[in-house]
Amino acid sequence: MNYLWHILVMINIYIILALSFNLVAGYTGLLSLCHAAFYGIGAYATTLLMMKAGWGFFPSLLAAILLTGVLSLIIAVPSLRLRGDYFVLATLGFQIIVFTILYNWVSLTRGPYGIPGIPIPKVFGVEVNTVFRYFLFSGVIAGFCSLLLWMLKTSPFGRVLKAIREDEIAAAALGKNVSGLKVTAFAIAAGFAAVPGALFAGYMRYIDPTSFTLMESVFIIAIIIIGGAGNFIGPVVGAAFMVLLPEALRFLHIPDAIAANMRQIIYGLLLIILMRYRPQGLFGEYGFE
Amino acid sequence: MQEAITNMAQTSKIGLQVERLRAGYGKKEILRGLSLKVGQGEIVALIGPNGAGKSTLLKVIAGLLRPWEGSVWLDGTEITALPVHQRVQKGLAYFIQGGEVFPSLTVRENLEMGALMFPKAKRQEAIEGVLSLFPALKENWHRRAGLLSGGQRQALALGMVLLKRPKVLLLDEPSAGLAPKLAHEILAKVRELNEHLGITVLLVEQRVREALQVAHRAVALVNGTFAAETNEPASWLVEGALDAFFFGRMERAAAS
Amino acid sequence: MGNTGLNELQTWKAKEVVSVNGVTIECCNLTKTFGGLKAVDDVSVTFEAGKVTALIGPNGAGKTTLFHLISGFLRPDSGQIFYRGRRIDGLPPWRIAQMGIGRLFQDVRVFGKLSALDNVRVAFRKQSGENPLWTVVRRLKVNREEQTFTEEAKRLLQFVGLSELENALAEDLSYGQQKLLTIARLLAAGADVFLLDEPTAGVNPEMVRSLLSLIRRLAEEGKTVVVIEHNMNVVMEIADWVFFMDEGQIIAFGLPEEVLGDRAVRTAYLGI
Amino acid sequence: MSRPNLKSVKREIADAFMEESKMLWQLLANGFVNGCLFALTAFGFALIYNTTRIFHIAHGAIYTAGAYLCYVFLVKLGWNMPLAIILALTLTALLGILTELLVYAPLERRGASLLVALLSSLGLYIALVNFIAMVFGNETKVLRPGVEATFHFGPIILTRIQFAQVITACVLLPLLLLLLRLTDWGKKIRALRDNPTLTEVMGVNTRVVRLFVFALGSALAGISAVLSALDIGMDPHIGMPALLIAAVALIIGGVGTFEGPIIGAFLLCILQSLVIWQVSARWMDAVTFGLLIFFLLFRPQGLLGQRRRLEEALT
Repeated sequence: MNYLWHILVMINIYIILALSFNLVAGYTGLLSLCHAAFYGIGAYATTLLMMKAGWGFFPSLLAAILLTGVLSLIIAVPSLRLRGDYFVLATLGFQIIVFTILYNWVSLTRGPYGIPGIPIPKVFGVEVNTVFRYFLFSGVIAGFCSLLLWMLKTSPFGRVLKAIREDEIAAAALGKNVSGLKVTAFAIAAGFAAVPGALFAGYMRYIDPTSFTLMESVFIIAIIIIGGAGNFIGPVVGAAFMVLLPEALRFLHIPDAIAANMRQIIYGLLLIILMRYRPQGLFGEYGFE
Repeated sequence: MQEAITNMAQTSKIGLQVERLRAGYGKKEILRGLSLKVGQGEIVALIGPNGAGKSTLLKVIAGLLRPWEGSVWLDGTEITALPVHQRVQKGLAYFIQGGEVFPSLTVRENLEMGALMFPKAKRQEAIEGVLSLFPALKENWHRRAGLLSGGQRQALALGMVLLKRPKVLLLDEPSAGLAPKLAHEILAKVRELNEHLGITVLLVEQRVREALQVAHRAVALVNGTFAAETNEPASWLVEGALDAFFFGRMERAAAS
Repeated sequence: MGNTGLNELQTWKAKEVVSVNGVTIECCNLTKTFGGLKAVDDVSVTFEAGKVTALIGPNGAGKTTLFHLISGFLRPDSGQIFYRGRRIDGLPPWRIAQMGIGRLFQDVRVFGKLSALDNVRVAFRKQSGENPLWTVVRRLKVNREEQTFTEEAKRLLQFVGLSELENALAEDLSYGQQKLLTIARLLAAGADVFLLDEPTAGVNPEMVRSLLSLIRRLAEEGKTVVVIEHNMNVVMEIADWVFFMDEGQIIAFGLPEEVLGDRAVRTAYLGI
Repeated sequence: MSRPNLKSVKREIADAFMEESKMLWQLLANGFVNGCLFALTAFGFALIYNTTRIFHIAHGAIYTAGAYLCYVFLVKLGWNMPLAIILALTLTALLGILTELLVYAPLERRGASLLVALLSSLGLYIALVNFIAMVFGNETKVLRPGVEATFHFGPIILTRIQFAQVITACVLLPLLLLLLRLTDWGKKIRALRDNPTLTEVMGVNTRVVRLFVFALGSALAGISAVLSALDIGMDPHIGMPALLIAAVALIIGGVGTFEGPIIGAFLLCILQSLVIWQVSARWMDAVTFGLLIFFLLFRPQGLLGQRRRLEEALT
C-alpha cells in the first residue's frame, strides 16, 4: 500500500510544481527554464531554516516562499524585456548558476554530499512520519495551493496575464503595466515552487543538488506541454501522467535500467509529436504560438 | 463586382493571369475576387489608392502569399501551388517594395545572387550589363549593401531583378526614393527591356504619371477588386480622370 | 443599435471623462528619425474633442509613426505632446493609455484565446482583482466588482453590435467583428481619445457601414477621434477635419473637400 | 650559516613562481585547445541558428551521436580509424538532415513559432540522448585505450590528440569561412541569413539550403565530438555542455555572424582556464552563464553583431 501512497505524494508535489509553472508559462506565455531552481531554493531554504535555525516546518516554509519569490526578481526584473529564445536562454543561465551555487557552496549546502537527516514535519505536534500521513499532509497542502492558484487564475489577475500572453502590445495600449504584471506573476510562481521543494525535502529527509538540475526544469516543462498549458486540468493531468509513466513501465516488466531511459524517450517523442500536431497539449489551450 | 474585361493591346497570348483571387493576411481580406490578364510583351500599370491591394496582388503572383481562393497562371500554366523559387525558374522576377537587398553581402555578392542561374563564366558579363545601367554601383563594388544610401540600394535591388532576364517582371514601386531623373531613366529602361526582349511587365508605381506614360495598358484597383481599365493610359492623365478611384464619390460629399 | 446610452455608460466614470469640445491632443514640433530617414519631421497638430479628424497621405508618410509617438510606443527625438494640457511624451504606453488615450492598431490585436466578453472585461481600468493579493484576500469584493464589469462589458458589446457573440473566442470572429471588439475594448478602458489606424482596411463592405456609424457616434458623444484612412469615400463621409501628411510633414489641412481638392495633395497622392 | 638557506628559499620561491607561470601557460594552452573544439561545435550551431533561427538544442544530441557512431565503427566493429571517422561523420550529417526533414521543416511549413521549434528540439534532444544511453549504457566509453604520445612546446605539453584537435580546427575554420565567402553555397547561406524572402525571390530553393546547413553543421558537431572523445572518452551526456558552450559562444560572439561564435568559443574557453587558475574549476559554469546573462542584458548583439533597431522590434 505504501507504494501507492508514495506515488500519490510525488503526484501532489508535481501538481504544485506544474500549476505554479503554468502561471508563468501557460498564462503569461513566458517559457522559463529555471523553475527547478526555485524548487531547489525552496527545498534548501526550508531545510536549512529547520536544521540550522531550528525553526518549525511551517515557519521555515513561509520564509522559504518569501525568499524564493524575492530571489526570482534577480532574474525576472532584468530579463523580462528579452524576447523569445533570449528569455529562455537567460533563465537557463540562471538555472545553471543556481545549481552551481547549490553544488559548490559547501559550507552552507554541503554541496554534492547533500543534507541528510532533515527533520520530519510536524502538524499540531503530530509527526508526519508514515507515507500515508505524508500523502494526506501533502494532499492538503497541494489542495490549498491549488485553491490559491485557482483563485488567481480565475480572477481578473489571471485574465490580464492571459491578455499579456496573447498580445502584450495591445495590453499595454489598454493601460496594463505589462512588465509589472509579468514580474508579479513570475515571483508568485517562484514562491509557489518553494512549497513542493519543502514537501520534497521533508518527505525524502535528504536533499542534494541533483534533484534540482536543468533536466528537472525540462521535466516540469514537459509536464505542462504534455498535459497542456493555460488552463487548470492540463498541468494536473500532465503531472499525474509523468509520475505514473515510469510506474506503468515497471508493470510491463521492463528492467529498471532500460525503463529509466525509455520513459525519457517517451517524453521526448511526445514533445516532438505534440509540438507538431497539438502544441496546446492534451488538455491545454495555449500552444506557445 | 465587375469582371475584368480584357482587350489586350499587343498580342492575344496571355503572359500572366489571375482568376478570382481572394487573399489577405490572417483574417484581413485584401483581394476580393480579383481577375486580371496581362498579355505577353505588355506593360500593365496597376493604379489605385493605398490599401487597394496592388502590392498584395504582386505578392500572391510571386508566391510569397498563398491565396485563399483563385488561381495564378504564367504563360498558360497554372502556378498557384508552386513554391517561389520554381516560379522564378519559370521566368518570373519580382522587385519587392522598398528595394530589399542582402545587407551584409557586398554589392558584388548581391549582384551575383541575382545572377545565380548563369554559369559562372557568363556571370561577369551579365553583371556588367546591369552596371552600365547603374554606374554608381561599380564605385561601391566591395561595400556591404547595408551601408549604401537609399537610392543606391534601390538601384542595386533593381539590378538584381533585371539580371534574372525574366519573361514576366513584377515591379512594386521601383522608383520610390529615387531622384526624379533616375526614376525616369529606370522606367524608360523598363520600357526598353520590354521592347527589345518582349518582357511582360506588371507595374505598381507611386508616380502615376510616369507609370501611365510607360504602360501599354492601365488597370485601376479599388478595395481589392477590379475597378476600370484603359488601353490608352495617357487618357487617365487628364485632370480628374482618376478621381473616382482615388477620391471616391466627391460630388456626393461636396453636395451634402 | 440606436444611439443608446454611451453617455449613460460613461456616467459611472464621469469624473474621468470630460465631454466637452476643444483641443485634447496637442503635438508640438514632433520629430522622429529612423537611421537617417525622417519619419516624422517637425509636425505640429492638434486634435479636437467631438470631431473625427482624418490623417491621410501616401504609404510611408509617417502617419502610423505619429500614432506610435502619441501613444508612447516610440519616443520623439524632439518636440512635445500634450494631452489636456499635461505633457505625455516620455511616459510609458500603459500610462498614456491609462490617461485615456486609446489606440487601435492596423492589425487588430485582439486577445485571440479570450472570449469576446473577456476581451472587453480585461480592458476596464482600476480592477482591484488585478492585484493578486486582493483576488485571494478580498474575493467577495472582487467578485462584486466583477459583476459590474461584466454588465458593463455586455452593454458595450451590445453597443458595438456583438452581443450574440460574447462567448465566442475572439480569434473566431470575422475581421470586421474583431475591429468592433477592439473599439468596445477601448470604450471599456475609458478611452477619451481614439487613435484608429486604418479601421476599415480588410473589413468587408457590409461591416464597414456599422464601423463608420460607430466611429461617427463616438465623436458625437464628445470623444476625440483620429483615423488614419486610405479610403477617401470614408474620409469624405466621416471626417470633420483632415490633415494630409507626406514625407513626415503635414502639407495640408482643412475640411475634407478642401484638402482633397488641393492641388498639392492631389499631386502627392496621385503622383500626377 | 644562513646564506645557503636564504639561497634555497629564494630558489624555492623562484621555482614556485616558475611552476605557477608554467601552469598558467599550460592552462591557457588547454583553453586554446578546448577553444578549437568548441569553435567547431559553435560554428555548426551558428550555421544553423543564423540561417533558420531555430534554437537547435538537439545539436547537443547530434554531437553525442557523432561520438557514439565513431565508437561503433572503431571499437565495436574494429574498422580502421579514417574509415570509421568518415562513416561516422556522414551518418551524423544524415542525422542532421533527418532532423530538418522530420522535425523542423513541417513546423516551418505550418508557420509555427520559434518557441515551438525550440521545444521540439528539446524533445528530440531528450529522446536521442536517452536512446543512446539505453543502447550503450551511461558509463564512460573510450575510443582509444592507452597513453597518448606527448609534445613539448616550451612550458606547454600537448598530447597527440590535442595536437590533432588544434590542427583540425586551424585548417577547417578558416577554410569554412573562406567557403562561405567564395562559393555559391556560401553566398546562399549568407543570403538566407540576411533575408529569407529575398533569397527565395532570387530563385534559390531555401529548403535545400536549409538541409545543407543542417548537414554541414551536424558534421562539424560530429568532428568536434569525435576529436574530444578520442582524447577524454564519452558518455551519453557530453552533448549538453558542448551545446551550451556553443550557444553561449554564439551569443557573446554575435548572433548573425559566423566569425563571432569562433571568437566567442576561444574567449570562453580561455576565460574558463583563467577561472580554473584563479578561482576553481567548480565555478566555471557559474562564470560562463553569468557572462551569458551579462551579454543578453547589456550587449545582446554580441561582440561582432550589429544592434537591431529598436523600432524593428515593435512591428
